[in-house]
Amino acid sequence: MIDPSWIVGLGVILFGIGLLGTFYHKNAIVVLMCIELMLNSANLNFVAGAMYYSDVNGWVFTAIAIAIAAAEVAIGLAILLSMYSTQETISLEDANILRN
Amino acid sequence: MNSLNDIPLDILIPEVIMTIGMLMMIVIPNLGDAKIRLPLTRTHIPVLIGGTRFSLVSNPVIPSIIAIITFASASLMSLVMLLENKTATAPPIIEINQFTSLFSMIFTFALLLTSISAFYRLPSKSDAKIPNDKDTTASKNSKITILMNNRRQVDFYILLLMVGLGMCLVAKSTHLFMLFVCLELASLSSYVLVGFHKESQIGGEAGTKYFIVGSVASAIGIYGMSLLYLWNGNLEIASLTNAWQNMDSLDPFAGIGMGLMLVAFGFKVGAAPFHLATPDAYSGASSPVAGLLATASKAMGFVAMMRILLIITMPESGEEAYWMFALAIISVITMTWGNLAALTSDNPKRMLAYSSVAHAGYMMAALSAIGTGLGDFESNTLILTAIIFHLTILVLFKFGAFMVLTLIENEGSSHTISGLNGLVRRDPIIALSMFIFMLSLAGVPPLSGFLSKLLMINGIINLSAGTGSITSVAVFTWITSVNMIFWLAIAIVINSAISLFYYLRIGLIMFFEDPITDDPLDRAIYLRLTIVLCALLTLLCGIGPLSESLLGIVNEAAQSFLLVR
Amino acid sequence: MGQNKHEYPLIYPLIPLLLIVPIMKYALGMDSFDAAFLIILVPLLVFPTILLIGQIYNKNIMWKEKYKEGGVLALGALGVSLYVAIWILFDYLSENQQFSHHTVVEWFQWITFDFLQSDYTIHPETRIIGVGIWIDSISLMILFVATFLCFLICWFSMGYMNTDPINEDRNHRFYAEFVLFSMGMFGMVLADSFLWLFIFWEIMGLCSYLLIGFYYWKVSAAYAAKKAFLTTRVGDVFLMVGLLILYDIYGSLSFEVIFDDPSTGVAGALVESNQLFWALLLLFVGAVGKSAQFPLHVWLPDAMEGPTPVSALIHAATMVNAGLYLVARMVPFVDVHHNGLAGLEELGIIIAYIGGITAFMAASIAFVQNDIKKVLAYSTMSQLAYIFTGLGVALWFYNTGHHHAATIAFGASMFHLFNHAMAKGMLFMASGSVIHEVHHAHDHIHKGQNNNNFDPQDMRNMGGLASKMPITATAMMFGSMSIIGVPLIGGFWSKEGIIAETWKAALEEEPLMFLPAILILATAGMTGFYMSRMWLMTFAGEPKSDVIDHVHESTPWIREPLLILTIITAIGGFILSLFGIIDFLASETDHLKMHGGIISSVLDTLEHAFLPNDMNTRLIGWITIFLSFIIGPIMAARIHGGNLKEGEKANPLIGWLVSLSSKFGSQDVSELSNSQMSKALQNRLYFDDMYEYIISKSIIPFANLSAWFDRTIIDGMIKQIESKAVLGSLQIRRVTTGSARDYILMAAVGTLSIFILIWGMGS
Amino acid sequence: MSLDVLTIITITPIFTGLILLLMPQILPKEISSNLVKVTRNISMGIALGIFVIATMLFFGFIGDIDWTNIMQGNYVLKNDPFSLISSIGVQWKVGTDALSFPMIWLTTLLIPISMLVEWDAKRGHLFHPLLLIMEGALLGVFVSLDLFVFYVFWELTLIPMFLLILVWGGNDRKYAAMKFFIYTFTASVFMLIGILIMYFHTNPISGLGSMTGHHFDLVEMVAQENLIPSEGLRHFVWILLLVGFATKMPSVPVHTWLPDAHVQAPTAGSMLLAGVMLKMGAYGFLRIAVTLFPESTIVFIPLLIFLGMASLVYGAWVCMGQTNLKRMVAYSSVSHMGLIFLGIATMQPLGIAGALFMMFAHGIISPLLFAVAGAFKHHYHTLEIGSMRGIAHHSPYLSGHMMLGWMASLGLPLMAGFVAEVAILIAFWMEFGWLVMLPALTLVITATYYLTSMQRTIFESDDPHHGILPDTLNGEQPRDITWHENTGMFILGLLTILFGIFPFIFWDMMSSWSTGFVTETLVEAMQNKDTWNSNIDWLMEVLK
Repeated sequence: MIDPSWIVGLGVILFGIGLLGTFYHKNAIVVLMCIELMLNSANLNFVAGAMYYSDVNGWVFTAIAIAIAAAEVAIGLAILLSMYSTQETISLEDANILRN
Repeated sequence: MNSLNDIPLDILIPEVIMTIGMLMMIVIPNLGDAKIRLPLTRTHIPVLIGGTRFSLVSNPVIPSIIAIITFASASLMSLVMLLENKTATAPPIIEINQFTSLFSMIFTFALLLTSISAFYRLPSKSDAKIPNDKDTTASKNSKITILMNNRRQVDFYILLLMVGLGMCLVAKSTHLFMLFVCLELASLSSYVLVGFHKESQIGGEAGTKYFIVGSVASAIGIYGMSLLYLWNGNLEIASLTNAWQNMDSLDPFAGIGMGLMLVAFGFKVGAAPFHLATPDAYSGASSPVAGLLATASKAMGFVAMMRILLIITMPESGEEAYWMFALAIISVITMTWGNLAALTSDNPKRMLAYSSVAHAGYMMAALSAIGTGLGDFESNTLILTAIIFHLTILVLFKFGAFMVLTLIENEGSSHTISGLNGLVRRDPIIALSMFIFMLSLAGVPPLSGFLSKLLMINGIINLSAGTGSITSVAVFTWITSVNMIFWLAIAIVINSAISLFYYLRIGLIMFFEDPITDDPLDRAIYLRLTIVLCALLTLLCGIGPLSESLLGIVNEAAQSFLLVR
Repeated sequence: MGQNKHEYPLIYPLIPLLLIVPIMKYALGMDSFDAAFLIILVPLLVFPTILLIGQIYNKNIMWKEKYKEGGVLALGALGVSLYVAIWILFDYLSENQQFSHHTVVEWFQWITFDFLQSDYTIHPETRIIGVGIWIDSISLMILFVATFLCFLICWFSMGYMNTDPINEDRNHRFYAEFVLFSMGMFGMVLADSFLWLFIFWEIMGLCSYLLIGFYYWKVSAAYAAKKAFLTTRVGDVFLMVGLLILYDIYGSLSFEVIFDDPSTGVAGALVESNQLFWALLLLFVGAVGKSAQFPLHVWLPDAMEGPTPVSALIHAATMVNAGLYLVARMVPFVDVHHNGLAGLEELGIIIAYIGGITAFMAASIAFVQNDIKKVLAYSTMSQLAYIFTGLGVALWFYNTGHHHAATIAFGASMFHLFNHAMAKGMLFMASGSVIHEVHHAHDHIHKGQNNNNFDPQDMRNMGGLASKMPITATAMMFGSMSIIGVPLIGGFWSKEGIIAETWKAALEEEPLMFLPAILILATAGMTGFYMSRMWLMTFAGEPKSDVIDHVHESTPWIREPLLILTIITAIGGFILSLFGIIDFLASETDHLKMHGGIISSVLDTLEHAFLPNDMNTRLIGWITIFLSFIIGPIMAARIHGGNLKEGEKANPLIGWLVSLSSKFGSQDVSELSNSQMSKALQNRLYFDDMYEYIISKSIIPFANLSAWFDRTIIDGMIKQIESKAVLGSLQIRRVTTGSARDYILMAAVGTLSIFILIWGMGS
Repeated sequence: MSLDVLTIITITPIFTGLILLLMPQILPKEISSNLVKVTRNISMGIALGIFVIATMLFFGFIGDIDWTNIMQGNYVLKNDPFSLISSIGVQWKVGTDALSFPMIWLTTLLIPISMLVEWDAKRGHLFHPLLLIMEGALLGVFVSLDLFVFYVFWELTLIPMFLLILVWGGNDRKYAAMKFFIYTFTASVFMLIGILIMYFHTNPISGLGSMTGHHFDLVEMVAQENLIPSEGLRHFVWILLLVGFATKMPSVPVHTWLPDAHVQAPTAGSMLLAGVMLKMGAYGFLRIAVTLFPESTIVFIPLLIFLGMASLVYGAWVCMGQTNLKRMVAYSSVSHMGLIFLGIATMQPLGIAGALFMMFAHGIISPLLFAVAGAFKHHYHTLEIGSMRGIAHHSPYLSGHMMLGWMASLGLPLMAGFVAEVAILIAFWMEFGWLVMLPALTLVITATYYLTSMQRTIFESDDPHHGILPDTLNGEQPRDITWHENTGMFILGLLTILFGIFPFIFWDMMSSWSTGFVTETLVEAMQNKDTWNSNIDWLMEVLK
């Protein structure tokens, strides 16, 4: 059995990578992936908590969070697609008609 | 554990109505004469789904009518529940009291307004034709637009219903995870709504930005929540509250988790510096959606925020909440940023977005006043009343302004302020209503915006003015001895003064610039009526019996919210 | 112009007004002083009447012909005032009346208020500032002078103003303002408190402004009007502060309260002489402004821009006398015999100095004036300065306890006021007559085209008018004689007293008085010169321009006032002296009556005048007579005298005088008149230039600076806030770059700072 | 709710105004285009009716009130208060006394006159109803005894005035209107904070403030002992209130909104602005700041004197540097308003009565000034001093009114302004001695700028039969002023003189009120405050 604190530590690292990635990368898809990383780090925490507290809720939270992430990705890709169809870019840097 | 039977469905009437509405939205437009042949027979049994649609339901107006009816009845039922003081709990996830009913009413009412405006913003025409080769490009395009609008009616209103469902449940959840899930439901649907006009460049872009930033914020929030889970092992609000109060010193998991959740909700309410995507989203979205974001979505964020700040992390009376200082600073930054940025905005929607940022700042200032722990239950209730009252009437005048913009938007552009040029000459009543909305936003008496702002300043002063040294004989000794929360009141006042500039500028433009076109505005009769109704309510809620009763309701709601602890 | 003889019937409708006094006296049983309100009220009501009717019926023939554009109404109003004034005068003088030393009638309470004492209790008595009238010998005399002269000048104006085409359709304004002006003077004289004195005083200031600026289109007139108002306003402000001090001392401004016992102030407190001194000094500054004394004299010569009747009104009948009246009212404060305060000698000395300096200065400037009205203006200044000197001396005497000397000086000063007013009123009207006729003649010749800049007021264009205008010439002669102080005529009887008493003070008591004494003595001689010069330049010698041949004394309404005033000037002084006017004016007696028989009084009076017991006085008297009567006129005759043109004949008296003037030889003064001194005098000793310079270098730049400061600094700060806000707005909007990455970055930074804030504050 | 007259005169104009405003929008076009005349007649009728009511109140025909005998702290014509927002203690409570009644009368007087002066205003169907709303708002400020309602009316006056400037103003009206609104609004929100602090120190009254336990009732606040316990806070609140009131008055250095607003405002607008709106500041200051915090007032007397002097003297100097007629008149208002502070600073019944009378007198004179300036602008299309000369020829009536107004404003006796000036100066001398030279000498400056402006407008045409016409007339001959302008100015001029000769008509009630005010409110504070005298000594020290 792995000590939950390792899991939490991994979660922190993942979260950090994800967060840094969100504003480091231009490509919206990559950013989306980074967000997934962040969500997964939260999932890791839930898992760790569930293990630590032996609480079944934690697993449920994880499952639902994954569902949310899936929905998010679905919606996100759809929106990105619609942007791509009009602006022909998915770079977050270049899409700046709306500003100031 | 609880079984489904323990959840009394009659207290979830608004949600049930909305669910039914959703089902109807899916079913009714698809009713047709489709028949299914019984296998091996020649009997065709009508299944009613699919096939050539009945002429009655093939009308593209149907979804919007369903939405309007749904929201109207949900709103009405919320009101009824509110007036009946219906309270119930379904531990651990749902609780119903006046507070939740009030907010369901706010949300559903805002959504009702959204649907009414969208009825004209996304016009559906039953006589849509397919473009053929003879058409010119322009007429081809318009035909395509009409077709497209007809086709996506259902999508739009279903998304609206989902937003409504999510929001109403946010207000009712007593479980943090439940709250978050519902919040995500509302948020995700609203991302789509923002980017709904995918044929336009800005629609897609606004959707993308709002989605990306929002997702990051919710990811942060979920992460924060997971930290809380690690800390407590239970995400029920009551349990968290209990744990928080029994905590000797601030646990880093708890502290950081709460802080991160605050960020997520801060994004929802549009607090600086998490608000940056808001103006882009508002200006990219259609006006009804922007109005929805500015009122209901913000209110939802505040509900969540209040749950965290005022229920979970609120210390015993007399102690200062750990977030007080941070929130106070953020509130000042938020209101100043919002007002300053709105000052020179040429896009009315952006301007309104910034203004809603500023309003968030005011409300956060009031929240942080509760955080000082100076007040007793009474005075905390008063401040909370002010905030809830503000959120309530904000639906009237902020949405009112967006409804006026909807009218303008229909004829082309609401992206520059010149769209409002000379509105008074084209349509005096609409212009007058807009002026009333602007004045109310600015907080000019006797409009309701003034009353709410007054109540907020009131609450802050109530808490802080007593803290100054009683024995001081000079102004300066008093000033140095007063709690710093007092200066929040001054900050609000100065910010209101700055905000006058841009609110009045709208008035100026409506009254004095020459209109770009002399054509009358859209007829949009129900929208007009709604606008005028909103203006009237804005006026009536400022002073007199209506404001009195509204205040009473809000006050009870605030009490019921705070009594949870 | 034209058919003049038929104009007198116009005033027939006014005749029923004569019934007013009998009706009031017998039918209503009123006392004269109860009717005094009419003196003020009637003009006050007639003022708007004329103005309104005039404005509405302007250019109406009937209004023009029958009412002389309001002249008749004005005349009626002033007639009523005069009539009631005379009634009061008679009542006062007749012995069977209830008049005590003075009389007060309270009309209404203007304002009432309570007073918080220094122990934080309200004074039990409510203080009242009321309105009423106060009559004593001084006010009666001045009231008579004012009503009488106003009436006559109004009469004169109907000839002077209505025949000048330039005034057509504007005369109603003139008459209305004229009446209001008169009302101001009457009110001021009758006022029973210093406050109301001040109020009417200011009304006069307003009217002088309006009347001096009557020819509104003339830049010089507008300027002069403004100058007059502002200069007097400077004095008035000080006067007002003086009133405030007085009020603080006595808790009231009414004469009755103050004069009852000037040494005790409010609630029986003893008055500090120092404080009172400042109060009176400030009052005097006001008087200086109003009576055009150095250094606030600059407005008076410019005031000649108004029509001539206005000059007469301001200089003789009304405004300038106000200052004298105010100073005369100071007597009870300093009269140590009647509860006055000791220790106010400096006040008298200051007044005398101001008087002396002004007298000399004005007389010297008058030497070089060529404008007939300007000469008269400076003569007014100079003569008023005489009176001021006399009053100063009187105040000094009163304060040092020399009661008898004080009475004489005071009485003489007041009497000089009377004489001067009569003479000067007449002189101005006479000069008006001259100007008017010369102007007409010029118009007649040049058909109304004034292309050669002919100035009908310039004496260098006149000469030899004695034969053309006999009545005017005679009147002017007597007027000048009165001003000069020719023995037995008018001003002689008063001027002697002033000079003698000043010298007495200087010689016997106070060496400081020497300067005013010497100055006014010198001025006596100078008066002789410049008045003679004026008369001679105008009437004697050969005509200096072609228009003189066409001059006729034909305008109606002009001669009567001249005649009446000639008689009064010629013999009035002597007769009133016979009746002991000086004692009467000094409030020593309540009645005018001769002591003993006619012959003995005449002899007494003459002896008193020419051979007084006191050696010093006698010496001074004769020196004065010598200087003013012999030296001055002869010098003038040597320069300007000369016979009339061949064939012109004047009436015997004037003819003799003209021929006499040619007997002293002639003297060329062109060198002198080109000297620096003369230039300086012609430029009024550069006072105007200096004031102008100071104002243009101090007040106007400072005002512009203030305006700039307000616009740029105070309002600029607001604008800065605004522009800075806009700048800040643009800056802060740039943070919203449009790039979602930046938004996330900002959010992350925000998250971090939240934690820093939370834990930073927590630790 | 019983039928009380103050409520009626406040509510009627607002509602009729609103109805008249909205009527043309609702009715069909054919009817509404003919409505202008009807609208203005109705407006005028209502305004006159209210004026008649106010006058009858004054003479005692209604209510039978002895105006000179209202004790301080008592109010007449009180209504039966009923709550508007009872949960926070807002109620409709009205009443008047000798402090507010002259202002009420003045308002009811000025509204019909300003309607008359701009009888032919463009878009009259909006103009006159707006004035009616204005009237209601102004009256509301003066009658309300509930600070919340007071504040609401206080801000409500801004809106019609804002629109008046905006719609009917001059070329730079947008800037002026914005500045006016934002400037005064900003100041008054500070006042609002002051009011709220007071509000939270009120003791609960049964039936009011069910939610907060506090109330806005001014009368109760005055009656409450020791409303705010901390003296420092009292001073602070006093200063907050002062910020609001001084800006409205306006006092230097927060006066710069006034010239801009006036120059751009239509004639009727500036008449009301100068005539009544400025008085709201002084009224509020006396009614709230001084009444509730007499001790603070006494402590801050040097500040008051400084503000008053600054407004008076500096305002006059700035006046002299102006080239625009209306700007000059506007600054003269600043200058005259300074006298009010000086009058209050004396703490003498006479001084305070003088200040009250100043409010009243200035309320009659300054509309006259602005009516003249407005007519000048209207007929000669310019406001530059010196561009149009010789009005005396072209428009004798206008020049007459101008002369009268200017003279009244520079403090000529027998006109209303003089009474106030004399009263204030007497009281000022009694308290502060030689300091009075400053206001006194300012009278000369005042005279100078007024006379100079007259010299360059009425006089100096260089020709008896022509004026010097400004370029803005493009060579046309100027018209004489219209009958309605003439009548309006005439009435004002007449009243100026009437109250100059017979000031006791209103003076008596003001005087007895001030006596009561001093004895009831100030004396105790003065006794408590030894610093009163030491303050003055301190001031004297500084001046030496």
